[in-house]
Parts: sequence; structure tokens; C-alpha cells
Amino acid sequence: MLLEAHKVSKAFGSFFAVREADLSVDEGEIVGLIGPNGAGKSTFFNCLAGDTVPTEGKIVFAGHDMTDASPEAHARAGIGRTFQVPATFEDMTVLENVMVGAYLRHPHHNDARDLARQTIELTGLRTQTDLPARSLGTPGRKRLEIARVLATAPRLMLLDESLAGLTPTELKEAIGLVRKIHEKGVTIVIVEHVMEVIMTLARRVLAFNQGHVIASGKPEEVVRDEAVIDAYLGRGRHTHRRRST
Amino acid sequence: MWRFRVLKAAAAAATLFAFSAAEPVMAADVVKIGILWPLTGNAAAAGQASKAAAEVAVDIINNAHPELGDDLPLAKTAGLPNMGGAKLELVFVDHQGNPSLAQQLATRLITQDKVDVLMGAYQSSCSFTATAVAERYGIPFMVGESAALNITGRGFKWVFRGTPIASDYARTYMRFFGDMKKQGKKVDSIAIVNENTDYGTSVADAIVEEAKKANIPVAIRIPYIASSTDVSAQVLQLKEKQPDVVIFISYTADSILYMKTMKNLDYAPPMVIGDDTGFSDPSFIPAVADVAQGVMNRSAWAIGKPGSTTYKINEMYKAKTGRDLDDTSARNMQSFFALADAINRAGSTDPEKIRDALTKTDLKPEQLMMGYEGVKFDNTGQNILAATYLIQLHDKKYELIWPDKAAEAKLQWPMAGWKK
Amino acid sequence: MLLLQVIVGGLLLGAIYALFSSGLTLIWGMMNFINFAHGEFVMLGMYVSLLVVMWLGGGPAAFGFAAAFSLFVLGVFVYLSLIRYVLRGPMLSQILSTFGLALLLRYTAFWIFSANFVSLPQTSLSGTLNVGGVLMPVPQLVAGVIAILLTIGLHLMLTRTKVGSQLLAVSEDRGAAMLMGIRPDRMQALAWGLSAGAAGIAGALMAIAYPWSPSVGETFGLTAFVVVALGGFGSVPGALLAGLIIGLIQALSAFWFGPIYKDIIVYALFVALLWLRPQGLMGKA
Amino acid sequence: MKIPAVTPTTLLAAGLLIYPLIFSGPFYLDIGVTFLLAAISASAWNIVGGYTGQVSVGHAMFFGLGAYAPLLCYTLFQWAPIAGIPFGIVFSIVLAVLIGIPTFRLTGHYFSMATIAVAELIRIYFGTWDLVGAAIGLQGPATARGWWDLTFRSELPYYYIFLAVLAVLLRLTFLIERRRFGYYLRAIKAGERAARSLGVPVQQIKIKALILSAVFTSLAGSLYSVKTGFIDPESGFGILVSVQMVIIAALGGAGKLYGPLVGALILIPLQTATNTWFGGGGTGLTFILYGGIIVLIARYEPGGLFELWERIAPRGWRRKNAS
Repeated sequence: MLLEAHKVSKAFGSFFAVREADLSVDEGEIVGLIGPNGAGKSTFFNCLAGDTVPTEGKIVFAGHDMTDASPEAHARAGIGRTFQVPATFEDMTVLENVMVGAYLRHPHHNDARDLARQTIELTGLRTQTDLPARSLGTPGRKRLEIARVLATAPRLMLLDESLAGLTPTELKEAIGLVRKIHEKGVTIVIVEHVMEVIMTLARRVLAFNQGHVIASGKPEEVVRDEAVIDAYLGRGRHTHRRRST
Repeated sequence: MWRFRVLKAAAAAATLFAFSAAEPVMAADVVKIGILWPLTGNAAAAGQASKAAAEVAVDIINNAHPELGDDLPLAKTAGLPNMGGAKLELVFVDHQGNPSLAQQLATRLITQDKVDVLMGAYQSSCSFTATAVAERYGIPFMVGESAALNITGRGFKWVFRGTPIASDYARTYMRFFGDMKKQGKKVDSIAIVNENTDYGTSVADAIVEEAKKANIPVAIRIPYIASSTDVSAQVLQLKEKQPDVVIFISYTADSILYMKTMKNLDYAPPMVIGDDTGFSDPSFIPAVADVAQGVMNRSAWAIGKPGSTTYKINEMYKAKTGRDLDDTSARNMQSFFALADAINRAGSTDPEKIRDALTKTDLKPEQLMMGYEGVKFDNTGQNILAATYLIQLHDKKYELIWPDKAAEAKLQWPMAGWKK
Repeated sequence: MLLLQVIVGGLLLGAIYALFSSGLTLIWGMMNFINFAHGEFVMLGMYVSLLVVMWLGGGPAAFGFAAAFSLFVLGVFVYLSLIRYVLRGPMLSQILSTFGLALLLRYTAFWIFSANFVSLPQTSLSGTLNVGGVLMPVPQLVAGVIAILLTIGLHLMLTRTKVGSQLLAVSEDRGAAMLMGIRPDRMQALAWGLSAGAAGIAGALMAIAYPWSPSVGETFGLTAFVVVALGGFGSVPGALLAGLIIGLIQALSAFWFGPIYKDIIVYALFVALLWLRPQGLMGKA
Repeated sequence: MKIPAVTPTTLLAAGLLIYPLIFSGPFYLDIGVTFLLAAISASAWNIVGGYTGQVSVGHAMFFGLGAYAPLLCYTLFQWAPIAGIPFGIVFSIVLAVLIGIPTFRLTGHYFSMATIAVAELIRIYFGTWDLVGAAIGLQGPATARGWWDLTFRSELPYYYIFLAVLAVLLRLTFLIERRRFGYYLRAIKAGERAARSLGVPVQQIKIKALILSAVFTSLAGSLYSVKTGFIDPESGFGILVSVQMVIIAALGGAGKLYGPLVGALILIPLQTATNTWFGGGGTGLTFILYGGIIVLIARYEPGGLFELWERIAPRGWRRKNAS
């Protein structure tokens, strides 16, 4: 069991963004987190990444209790994460961005640079190596973020809508990239709206609504689950059907 | 990356141009005096006033002024008689109250402008650094008004100070209190309120020390940060202690504020003595004359009766600045005269000769424009005959009330303050 | 009895601190931006009052309004010509912009008005009220009372009027405010005008009671920071409460420990505050 | 020995080495020394303010401690002032840690304000503390008791000592830039949250940067007080001391290796020139100029002259140097 979140809750004042959510991920899995906006996916995701400390519950990663560890401790332990809104180092070049990640495992300049170049190669950013991050578009920035996290040699990667807002061709490439990363032995948890990503990549899916897990299982089952559809399309759709018949 | 060379060359050229322009042509018969004063920054007002005083003094020396009588040296003649009527030329620099700038400018005056003697600095911090440079290069330095004791106490042989220092003032006050006690006035305890920079601290320390010798108890000593917005705390502390005499050592704004606040908080001590500076500032009387009747002040400068030499000098100063000569600028002017007299007696611009002449200076009271008992420098360079009068505000003017032999008006004790 | 006198004096001074600090906290609340030249605005308010009294011979009401209006205009101009562009720039240029402005205003005032301390000639407000043995000098009293009224007025304007709500909307969420048809640039320019205007009036009120010179701006600036930090960034009522408290602390510490320590205690309080409770008494985190 | 490649670095070094031989007049030397001092303190500030983006406006606290230590050792124990330099550095490191831990929790304006308040707190306290000469300050040895007092008649020795210190500092910064520490500094400046997610120990790195910056700022302070032979609260901890460091670095280009050097190269001669031309007249034009320059930098060219130059320099040339 690589990652286990046990009855994790997070309250802002009296409002419970996440209520007693459970998650367990084995080494080598790809797990999807889905749910309408404001269902608590991102908050739960931030708890896993160490950005926010859960109010209750425990998070264990590879046997270590990470519940209230700092984000940098999470990264050192091997949990990499990307951001919903890409947070690349705008004034630094692509190479320099990835090197910041590479330095985590390789303190020496040359090793870090070599790993960075390889990672850039892998993620298809070779042509922009010496360009500043701000010259990349959103897809390029998302790809750079993935490259940067990959350079920290994580055992688990948390992707927060890293594949949202891409054109069909870009999406294909991105999915190919994620699959390539997975094949290198990295466990992946994806938060996503784009169903195509969830269906093609995830082997297991959790659905969130109002802060707690309402369904989990194979993607095909969860997508047809009543509660999940209700969560997405809302209660009203029944009345609509009745009126039309 | 050749851009650095371009930038570097441009900057170097600018520097070169800046100073070659300031290179005056060397005239044989001109004696150059470099003067360092704070012409900007928070002491700019005093710097500007002293600058005007020095310019009046140079006019008196360079041009014949028979109307000023024969006693004031170099007045009736044009230029320096012993040097074939050589003229004095002043070179002013503004150290903005910054000690390291004062050091840099002193170096510039000596090496670049090739001045023969130096004068100035006003703030003691700037006097420290500037006099150190003069000592290194062997150029006479006349300290015009800085009060800190050890400016002349560091074993320097090129530094002279014409103005009285803190211990002179303290002894004067104690002698005055002694006289008052003899006349039956109640002087059982005094209070000192001093701003906490070098001026205020050195004078206050000297007073505390002299008071101990004269066994006059100091009820309270209140150091405060200059030009703070509110002084009621200090006045209320005084009101609590009720001393017989309060001595204020403060700059202009605070002096005015103390007088107003004392009236507002209905605190009327028997006597208030202002230690020059703020109380002598031309803006003091118009601001608080009606509230501070009978306040005493120390000053070695008295405008004197119309027709007297001092009155004429004050007229010349007033023509230039529109204001009366204040004590600080007058002390600077007196030091300037003493310096010019020494150069004249030396008969040359050779530093060693000038220094020698300075050590032999022995000006008599009638040769002075100030109320000193003379100008004579001891081996540390301090004028041991510097003294000061005590004056009191009567209506809109300070009048000389002590020592008795020079008094022009009767002492009013206790002071009236705002009560008519 | 003396203690009561010290307390009253402290509160009156504190009220003036509150007035000009409320201007600073308004800007901070709205734009997460500190105006390091705020003290200079107060100083300019004093000089405007002097000019009005000298040239036009106006009374306190006249020069009070003149100071407020002229500083309002300056505030708007500063926003439109400098701050608007700097807001989107790096942190360094945000801080440098108002620092440079402070130096520029202070030393231009040096140049124009020279370094001498000046004070307003005796205006109609003078003398002292004796209320039950406690002496309240009229200038400070008037200044303190008006300062409190204006600060409350500013607060009411912000919370009760339409313009006020628009100002707060922009500070909450600039993007959303734009969607609602509020023009953020105009609102922020207005905020800078109000902030500078408040500083101007505070300057005029202080000019009645205290002498000043171009360099007083620096001490007012630092005092305003402390008041804003204690009161909570962005909260005008917080600034009012904090202003009174700081005035009180300064007066008491000066009386008990000696005037040198009043600034030390205030700054120490400020530094402790920034660490322990950055959002201050009533500010939003 | 191999002829050093003609790069701007070697040209600059050569220029600075021979400057005192061309402009040998003591006054020019004094400007040269003032320039070097300004470049050292601005470059030291640059490590924290430029590279890491933590805009400290209170670096005078380290400069002042460094300046007081030598003269305190001389006044209290009659040691040679330079013996006090290590103490200044140690005090500054302790202060850096004490101040760094709490203030680095703050960001942006908060951090700048906290640094101003701490520097002011120390300045006022030193003004009331008799051990350190309170408001009068401390003086160094007027005349040298020996070579170790470093009270030279001419400024030449100071010039080369200061040049050596500047060279060490720039070399160290150059090395940092290329090491993990330098990358982490720039990452913190670009985005703390992102940096943390990549495992950058942000607080620890910030403290280390502040300590390094404090060491060299303190050294600059010590060199100042040994050369000037005088220090008081205003010239040691005054806010203008901190502001000058910030302006010089920002004018040249904060976060760039040669930024502070270029800034000092322009600002110091300019400041001395305006003081010579207008200073005598007493209009304080120097500070109006200062204020004007800063506003222009902030408004039009936050990246400083470097970024301006990179934008207008010929395209081909810039490609070679973009590494």
C-alpha cells in the first residue's frame, strides 16, 4: 500500500470542504478523482500534497505519517504534484525550471543538468530548452510542470487538472506522456473533468460530492452510478423526463 | 558583453569632466579658506546662517572698512596687509551632516582645491572626521562651533577651536547660580532637558559634572529625541519635580514647542535658561515672545547700541540675510577673524607658519566682536579665554543681564512667562 | 491628576495619528500596497496650510479644506501616473516607487521651503480649556475631535454609501468588480485621493498645534505603519482604535520611562505585532 | 600563462585595477573607495533582495553592527580596529538568524516593513546606549599606532583591500548562481509555493541567504568604519544607508551578478558630481535626483539597466550571452 488517506476531513470555519474521505493507492496504479466543481476534490488533493493540513484524519505514504508534513517534506518523500493554474518560474528558462526539480535528488550541478536535459527530451520540450517559461503557452506550461515534477524522481505524482484545456491532438500527446511516465513505474493520481482522460488512463476512480466519497470502483461502473450522475447533473433531470413522457 | 567597457568609459569621463571644471586658476596673492558646513539636511538653517556670516567677515577683511574702528584687526585695511593686501577666498562645501562625506570633502578641499586652511563642520560627528583629515595632511583647522569636548582633546596639533565648549558653558551657569544665591534667590535644585545627539549630550554631561562640584542638586535630567511631535510628557515630568531652574538644551522647533506647551499645561518654573541654539534662532522670539517673557539665554554676542562696531556688523549681516546675526553664526565669525588674523601675522600661506601664528594668538577683548575675555589657544588648541554672557528676554529683545560689569539691563527673577 | 493629563494628551495626539493612518490602511486594504510616501503627504498638508494662511489669510476651516483638496488631487495624480503601472510590476518596483516618491517630495519641499522649522502664526484657535483640572490646549483638542469625526466619517462613507461599496468591491475581487461594471482604475484613483486627502487634513490639523520642517514626514510615515499594523490592515475602525492606543502608549511611556523610549516601545510593539498577529486587531487575515 | 580571454569580466577587472593609477589624486581615490564600498554592500544586499526577491529595506542593521564592532574593540580594549571585524560578522549572523526566522514568515510589503522597523529600533536604541557612545558615536585611532591600525595617509591601500573584498563577493555570487543554492534562490523569488512543491526548503534557504548577505554587509560596514575612523547611529543604522543599497542594486539590475556594480558605477560619481556642482549652493539637489531616478526605475524599467540593455542590445550578440 503506497498511499493511504484515512477519514481525512478539512473544515474552513464550520464548512466542511472534505468530510471523512478515504483513499488507498497501490504502487503502480493510476487513480482518478472526479466530481463537480466545489465538491472538495482540490482540497482533498491539497491535503495529499501537503499544501493544506487536514483538520482530522491521517495520511500515510510508504509507511510514513505525512498528515501534517510540509510540502517540501512531501516532495522529498517522493510525492510530486502539479498545480491547477500552472506555477512555472516565469523568468527562468525551461532548462532552469526543470533543474530546480532535478536538484532535489542530484545536489551536483552537472548531474542535475544531465537529468534535466533527459527529462526535457522525454517530455518533448527540447526545442524550447533555453526559452523563458513565460514564452510558453498554457499547454507548454502544463507540460513543463510535469517535466519539473518528474525531475524530482517521485514515486507518486498528483496531477491537478494537468490535462484540462488541451486541443484533441495535444490531449493525445499528453495522455501518451502520462502513460510513458506510468510505465517508468510512477504511481499516478489524477484530478480531472475531462472524462476521456479518466476513461483511458484511470484503472480506478473515486467520485466526490459535498466533500465526501460517494462512489469508487472501475471507471465504467462509477460513471454509470446513480449518485454520481445526480451529483453532476443535479436532481432536476428526473422531473424533466417525467414531464416529457 | 562589450557593453561594460562603454559604460565604464562613459562614467570615468563624466567624473574627469566634473572636476577639471572645478579647477580654479592658481592666483599667487589669494589665501584660500575651505569651509565645511551642513548646507542641506536638518541643520541647513544654521549652516546657511554661518555661511552668510563668513561672507560678511570676508567682505570686512578684503575691503577697507574704516567705519568699524581700529580695534577690530584687519577691518580698516583692504586684504591682508602683511601679505601685500592678499585677498581671502572662501570655498564652501556641503557635507549634509554626513561624517564620511565630510571626510571626503575635506580631502577634496586640501588636495583638489588646494586650500591653505580649513574651518567648520557644525555637527561634532563631521568635525571629528574632517579634523582627522586636516591632521593627516598638516593643514590648520579652525573649529567654529562644534561643542563635543574631545574634538580638541585627541592630541591633534593642527586643530584649533575659537568657540567655548560645554564645560565653559557649565562653569558659567554655576558661577551665575552662585551669584543668584548670594542675592538671596532660591536655587536649591535644577533640571536639565537635553536633545540626545552629541550637542545636547555633551553640554548636559558638563552641567551635571559642574553642578556636582558646585553642589547644586540636579532634580531630573530628561534626554529626548530632537524634533519629536509632542513634548507634553517632558513638561509634565518637570511639573511633577518642580525644580527652581530648568535648563533646555534644544534645537529650534523643540525650544518653541516647550515654551508653548509649558503655557498650555500651566507650568511656570521660577527661571528657564535656554542653552543658545534653539533659543537664539531668529524665529524663536517672534514665535513665543508673548509666552516666554524673562526667559534667559547664553550668548557671547550682543548687537549692542547703535554706532558700536557690533551694531554695524549686525547691520551688514541684516542687509545680506534680512535677519539679525545669531550667537552661533557670530561665534563662527569671531573664529574666522581669529584665523584671518593669524594668517596675516604668519605673513605666508605655509601651514607650519600659520599654525605657529595661531599658537601665538593673544587677542584682547576690545579686539573682538564677541563677549569673550580674549582669544588664546592652549596646547590642545582650545581657546581658554572663551566666555559667554547671559541675556534675558525683555519684551521683544534679549538684553545683557550678567555678568554685572557688562550688564545693560536688570535681571527679572522669577521670570514673568505669559503672566504680564 | 498629572496622569489624567498625560492620558488626555496622548488620546488627542492619537486621534490625529488615527486620521492619517486611516488613509494608509484604506490603500492597503484595497490594493495590498504600502505607500511609503504617506508621511510626506501629511507634511505637504502642513505646508499647504501655511501657504493659505500666509497668502490668503484664511482661517483653520479654509486651510483645512485647501490641504484636503490639494492632497486629494495629488493622490489621484500619483495613482494615475505611477502606481497604476507599478501595481502589476515586481515587488521591488512597488516598494521602490513610493520610496522614490517620498525622497522626491521631501527634498523638493527642502528646496522650496528651506529646512527651517516653521509654525502657523497664532490662529483663532488658541488658549487652553480647563476641564476639571485637566488642561486641554484648544488647538490639540480641536484637532483631536475633528480627527475622530473624520475617521468615523470615512468609515461610514466606505460602509454605507454606494461609492464606498464599489471601493470595497474592487478591494475584495478586482475581476468580479469589473464584471459588475465598476471601473477599478477609477475606484483605486479615488481611494488614493481619499487617502492623500485624509493625510492632508491631518497635516493641517497638526500644523495648528506643532512646528514642522520637511523632514517630519519620515516620522509620521513610520508611526502610520505601526498604527495600521496594530489596527489591522484594511480596517479603518481598526486604525482609529489603534491610533488612540499608540498615542496613549507614547504619552505614558514618555512620561514613565522618559521620552527617548517612546519610539523604541512603539517600534518594538510593531515588530512583535507583525510576528504574532500580522492581521492586527480588526483586519482580515 | 594563458592570456585571459577578453571578456567583460576581465576588462572590468583591469579597469578597476588600473583606475587608481590613472586617477591618482587622493580625492579621486576617495570616490573610488566609496564606489567600491557601495558596490560591496549593494552586492551583499543583492543576494537576499535581488536573487531571492526578499526586499529588505533594513540592511543597515548588519552594516551598522559591522561598523560598530571594530571601533568598539578599539575604544574598549585598545585593539587594532580590524580585530573587531570578526565580532561584527558574528553579531550580524546571530542577528540574521534572530530576525530571519520570524520575518521570513512574512512576505512582500510585510517583510520590508518589518526590516525597516528592526533597523530603526536598533538605531534609536544605540542612540541611548552609553557603552557604544550613545548619540556621539565612536572614533577610531586618530593617528596610526602601527600598520595594523590601517590608518593610512593615502587611500590607495584601502582601494585595493576593498577591491579584493568585492572580487571575493562577486566570485562567490558567481559560483552560487551556478549551484543548487542559486537556483533555489531564484525559484523562491519566482514562486515560493511552486518551489516548495519541488522540495525546496524555503525557510532554510532564505535564512542561509540572509546570513551570507549579512556577513558581507557587516564586512562592508567594518571597512567603512576602519577607513572613516568614526561611526554614529545615523551613519551606521540610518535608513538612507539601507535605501542606498536598494537603489544601487535596482538601478543596475537586482538579481543580476553585475547589477549592483553597474548601479554603483553610475550613482556614486553622479552623487559626487551633483554635490560638487550644486552642493556648495546647498539646494539638496542630490536627493531630489536620487528620488527621481528611483521613481523612473520603478515605473519604466524594474529590471534595471541590465534588462534595458538586454532589450536594446543587438539581437545576435544577446544570443551568445543568454546561457
